[in-house]
Amino acid sequence: MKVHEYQAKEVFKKYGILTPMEKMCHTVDEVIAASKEIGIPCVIKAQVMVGGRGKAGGIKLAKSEKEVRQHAESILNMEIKGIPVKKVLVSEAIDIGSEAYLGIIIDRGKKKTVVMACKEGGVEIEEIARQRPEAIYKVYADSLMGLMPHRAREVGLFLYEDPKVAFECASVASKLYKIFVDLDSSLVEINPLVVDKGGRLIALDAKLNFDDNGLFRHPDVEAMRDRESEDASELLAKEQDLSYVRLSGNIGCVVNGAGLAMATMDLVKHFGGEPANFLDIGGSSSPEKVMNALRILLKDENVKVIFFNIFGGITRCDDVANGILQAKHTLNIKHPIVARLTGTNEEKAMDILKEAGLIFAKTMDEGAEKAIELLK
Amino acid sequence: MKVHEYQAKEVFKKYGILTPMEKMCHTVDEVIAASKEIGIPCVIKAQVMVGGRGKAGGIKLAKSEKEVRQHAESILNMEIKGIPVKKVLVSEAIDIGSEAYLGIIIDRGKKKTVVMACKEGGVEIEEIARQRPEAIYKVYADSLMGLMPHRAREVGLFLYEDPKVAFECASVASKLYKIFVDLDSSLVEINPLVVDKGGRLIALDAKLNFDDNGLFRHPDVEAMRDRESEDASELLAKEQDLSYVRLSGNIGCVVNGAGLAMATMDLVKHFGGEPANFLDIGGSSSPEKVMNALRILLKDENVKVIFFNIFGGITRCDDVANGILQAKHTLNIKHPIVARLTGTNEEKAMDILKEAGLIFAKTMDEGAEKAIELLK
Amino acid sequence: MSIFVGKETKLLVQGITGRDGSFHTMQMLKYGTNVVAGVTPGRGGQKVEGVPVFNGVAEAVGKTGANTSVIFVPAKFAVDAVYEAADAGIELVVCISEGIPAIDMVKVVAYLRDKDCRLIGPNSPGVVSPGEAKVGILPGHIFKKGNVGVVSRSGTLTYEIVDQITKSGLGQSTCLGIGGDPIIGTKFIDCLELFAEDGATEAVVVVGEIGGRDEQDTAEYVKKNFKKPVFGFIAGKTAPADKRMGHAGAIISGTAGTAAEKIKAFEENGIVVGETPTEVARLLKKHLG
Amino acid sequence: MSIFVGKETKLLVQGITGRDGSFHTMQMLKYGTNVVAGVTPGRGGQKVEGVPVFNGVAEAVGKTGANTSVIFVPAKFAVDAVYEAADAGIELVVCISEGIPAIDMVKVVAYLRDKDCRLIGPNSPGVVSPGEAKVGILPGHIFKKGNVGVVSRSGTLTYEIVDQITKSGLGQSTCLGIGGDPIIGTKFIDCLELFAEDGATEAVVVVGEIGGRDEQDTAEYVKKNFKKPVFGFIAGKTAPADKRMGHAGAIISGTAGTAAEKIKAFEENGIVVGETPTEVARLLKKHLG
Repeated sequence: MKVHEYQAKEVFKKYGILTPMEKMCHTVDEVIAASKEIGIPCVIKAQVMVGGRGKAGGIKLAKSEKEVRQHAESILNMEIKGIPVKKVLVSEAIDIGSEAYLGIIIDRGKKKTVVMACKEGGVEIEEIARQRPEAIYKVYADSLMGLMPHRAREVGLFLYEDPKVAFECASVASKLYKIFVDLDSSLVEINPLVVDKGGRLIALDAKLNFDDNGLFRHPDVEAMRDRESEDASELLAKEQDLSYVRLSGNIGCVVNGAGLAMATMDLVKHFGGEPANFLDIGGSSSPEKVMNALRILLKDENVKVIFFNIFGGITRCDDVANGILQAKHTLNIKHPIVARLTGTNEEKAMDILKEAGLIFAKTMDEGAEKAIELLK
Repeated sequence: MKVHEYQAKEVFKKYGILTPMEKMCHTVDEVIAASKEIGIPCVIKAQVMVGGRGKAGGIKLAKSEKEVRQHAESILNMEIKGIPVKKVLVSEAIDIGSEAYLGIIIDRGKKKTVVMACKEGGVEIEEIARQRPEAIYKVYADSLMGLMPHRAREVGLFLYEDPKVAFECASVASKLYKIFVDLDSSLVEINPLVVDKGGRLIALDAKLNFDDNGLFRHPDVEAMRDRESEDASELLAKEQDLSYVRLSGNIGCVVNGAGLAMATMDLVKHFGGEPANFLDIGGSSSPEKVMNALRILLKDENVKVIFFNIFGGITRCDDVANGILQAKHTLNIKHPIVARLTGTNEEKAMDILKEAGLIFAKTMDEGAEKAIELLK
Repeated sequence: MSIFVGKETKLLVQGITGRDGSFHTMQMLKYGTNVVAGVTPGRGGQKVEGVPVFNGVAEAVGKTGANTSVIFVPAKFAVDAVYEAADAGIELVVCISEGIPAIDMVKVVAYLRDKDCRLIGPNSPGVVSPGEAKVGILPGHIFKKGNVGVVSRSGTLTYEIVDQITKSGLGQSTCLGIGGDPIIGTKFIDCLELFAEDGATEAVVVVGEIGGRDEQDTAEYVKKNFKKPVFGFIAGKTAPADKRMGHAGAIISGTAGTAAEKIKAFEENGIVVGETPTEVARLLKKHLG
Repeated sequence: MSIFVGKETKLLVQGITGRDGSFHTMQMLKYGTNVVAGVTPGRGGQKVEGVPVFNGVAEAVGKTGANTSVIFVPAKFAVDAVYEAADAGIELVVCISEGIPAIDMVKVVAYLRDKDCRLIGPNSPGVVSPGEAKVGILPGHIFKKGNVGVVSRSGTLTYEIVDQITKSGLGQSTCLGIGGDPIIGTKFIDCLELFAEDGATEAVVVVGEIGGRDEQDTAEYVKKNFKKPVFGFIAGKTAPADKRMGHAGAIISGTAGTAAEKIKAFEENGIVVGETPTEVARLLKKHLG
């Protein structure tokens, strides 16, 4: 789960990391009021959870009240990568001395939490990682002890020569690490971390992503979710313990297991079709879950055919069959359904579905091909 | 540092451990009022920080208002092991089903924190430890991970057969462990831990000692200190970074280092004298520290001779000499002083003290013998 | 012969009294697995499918000699279950539970480093050595004793591929799912090291997916160290960039971790990649006859 | 010959710019100790008594090859200093700092278990191998090269006894204070194991005090395993029960840990106990000539 810059900064502030004076606004009038409070010049920043806001014109410096209004109007009417801007952050204009990058993620390979620091801030860190990986300094936290003070100092001393700033930076790194661990974060990032002309260390931007598996223990994090910015169907799916991602094709896929779901999409494509979605109904299923899955799938009007690919292990094919049957009646589904159900209780499933007017397939190849065939 | 039962229970409550309904009182009237609130029968418990309160008559069950008054009067006028009772705890009378012992300390040998459980509660655990060590079940916490849930369950399942009570006990053990670590405790103990007739697990008594080295990070713990219950001189010494324990003899000893201070007392005794105190002026000393030490020492009117035994390492003998000189003038000390100063800057010290009318000794044997001699 | 589990496996089921735990205990017993004990704190003394239940792993190990455990407890308690198993001297822990926070796994992995305990998973479907033992939730009927080792980051996709292999007439030495989470106890390379030593394994199938760079590392390892033929499959060719596909293992960060990259790494290092699960089986069959 | 420190010691002083750190750096240099580096974060680039100061231990080790460190930083930061030294590959850490909370030491000891790093202290006065190296705050002038090993829980009491030994005409191989805190890195037995192997050591003096049961354990160890003569002294015969005597090592819990018990344990296991420091030296002299 992701949150907006302004939300990430609220968390940062709570942990004692310095951020610019700021106010989140929804309307042009609010922006003007905020600019008076914060002072002009100020920066107006679109709050959307996609990269490249700056390039898209979503971040503007306003040097006069007139410019405040102009920028507020333009940004609040903007779409960035297809996402309409509904909130902006009015931010104190900081007199920047230097910019750096500071972030924390889990390194899958080393199986440890890693603090990444780079003397170049405000640029895309992924680009640097690809082109000049040596420019990124990595410090690993001890998995049981945390980010030890000497490790945090190492980060600070890498970024800054002035010991005072270096130790302030060490303290910021320790606070970031605490946020990371306390909140089950999957990414926490300050880019750029700036030293202003007065020598203060300020988080000019903030990024905070969360590990979905950790959300159950953080209702306060869950409460930050911006439901407007997420796809309604994907969100609904998540709430029903399903995993759904909408794509642009016309063959709706219902599969158990993420790997098999991806392989199913790949197979549809392989045989010349276009998958309409990724939909994983998960491990242990019930007829209700199948019903819910179909409800979500059918919101997509592009879907012309439904392809069930179920390999029963912990999932029982009869549960899925009962779900299909119920859904077909309750939701009055007219779409042709190709069903490939194999594994646990597959015979029972066949018995249940015998009279339902489905197209059966013995293998996933056959299922994909039949689904594509039906579109012709 | 130790705190009273009622203070320990306040901490327990904060951590979610069930304690009886209780009220701390200073006067008989307060006790009577409290007994009405809590209900009669109730238990009146002397709040003194020494063992054996029960045997000394400091814990009484009151079955009527008359008895409440009687017991309150008697306990509030009582001395236990020489300590006057100034506070009593009025406690709900619990209908006891079973009694057990639960405590946490650091095991020096294993260098780990250990949870100790015993099915016999309300008795002296030290006695059991000596006589039937096998009756005490020990579970070690992982030093980096803490008291893991399965270890806490082990404690619960040892004490109780009923899984519900056992898991409740596991939860109590985990909370105790959290108290121990959070507050830099040196001992946390529930004795007895009782199951009442309703199956609830209640801490009937509570003991909580703290590691003095950890107090600097726990102002809230320091605030619990009952200054009245501690020896004024010992407390004053502590505040001045000295370590003082009053004994019953007449030779006042001023020494640097705890081991040498004990060895000095032992030596005085060995040669037939009686040490008046243990007094360690610590590692790095200053003339002020020596002044302070003498001020404390001289509050003891039994002191007839003062014996300085200083082995200078980090302590500089000239600092000590200057302190002696200043004190002799400022405090107008008439007591004979035997000075044995050796080590760092010992010549300077001799120069300083040449005219001061002290008795010098080259070795601690000689010093002790001279001090004893002076009493004759 | 086999790796991880076999005739010598004495299995303990953690969370045996739960819905999944009891169901799969029955399934594993049916398969012939030597299930010696179960653990559910507070249920000590009961039996599930004839298997004695204990309050703690240490007690269960002491009384039954269990050497392997499989974990069916909810994510919230699964990490503690791993610690308990490791502390009790269990040599192999297969964690089926899914949804464990990554930061918890970081600690688990660090804690296990000092213990003589291997973890498979979490979010693993389990391990099967056909004809010897089945530990986990993989459907037993799709397996056949044979000489192909299968290791996968997925669950059901593994079944699919195993099923195809079996239908092609071949069989498996050992098959396991290592779990698709970011932090897992056992990786592809760990498995390949064991398959290399396993006399019964003549070829290995590696089933990867988008996200991370485990497949790339594995490819390099295979080229340098692995003498037996390796076949590969990568799921997620049609997954859009920067979209989460069901579990944490399936995130694409920038271009790193795409299916195309992984397939390229496989092919450049001598791993034969099948376009579809069916093709994987066909290529294998062609090679092993 | 010696144990712990000697001619091969390349010493790093943590907290070198502090009052105690700089004073004792001078003292150690005077004694002839090979002090190669100091560390005070933020003071990198400075010099103290000619010794280069670095911002971190890893950097200092990299540039100077330091293998031993002595810690003079305040209690609040001392534990972090130990971790930093251990992480940087320092083999021996002598922690002079006193006042470290016991629960912190429990963690330190656990953390060091996996590292190739021995800790002496905290609250140790240091280690001296006369004529070779002095690490810590012990006053150098009282020592003389010789064949007596001295290990003690105290600071100044150690000086007293060493002084007596030297004045009796004998000398020391290595002398150290292990610290009087409840949790310490190196115990009596650890030292005896090394003294046993040290060719230069012909007898050992163990200076104990009330509290704990380390002396009792040591006595049993000596009887079973230690071939060289051992002399002992116990401080605290006049300490009242249940009273704290200056530091945490000196608490009597019930009767366990009294001086009487410890003396009895020593005597029953063949350790010759001196009544006073002077007597210890006299007994030693009599034995070694």
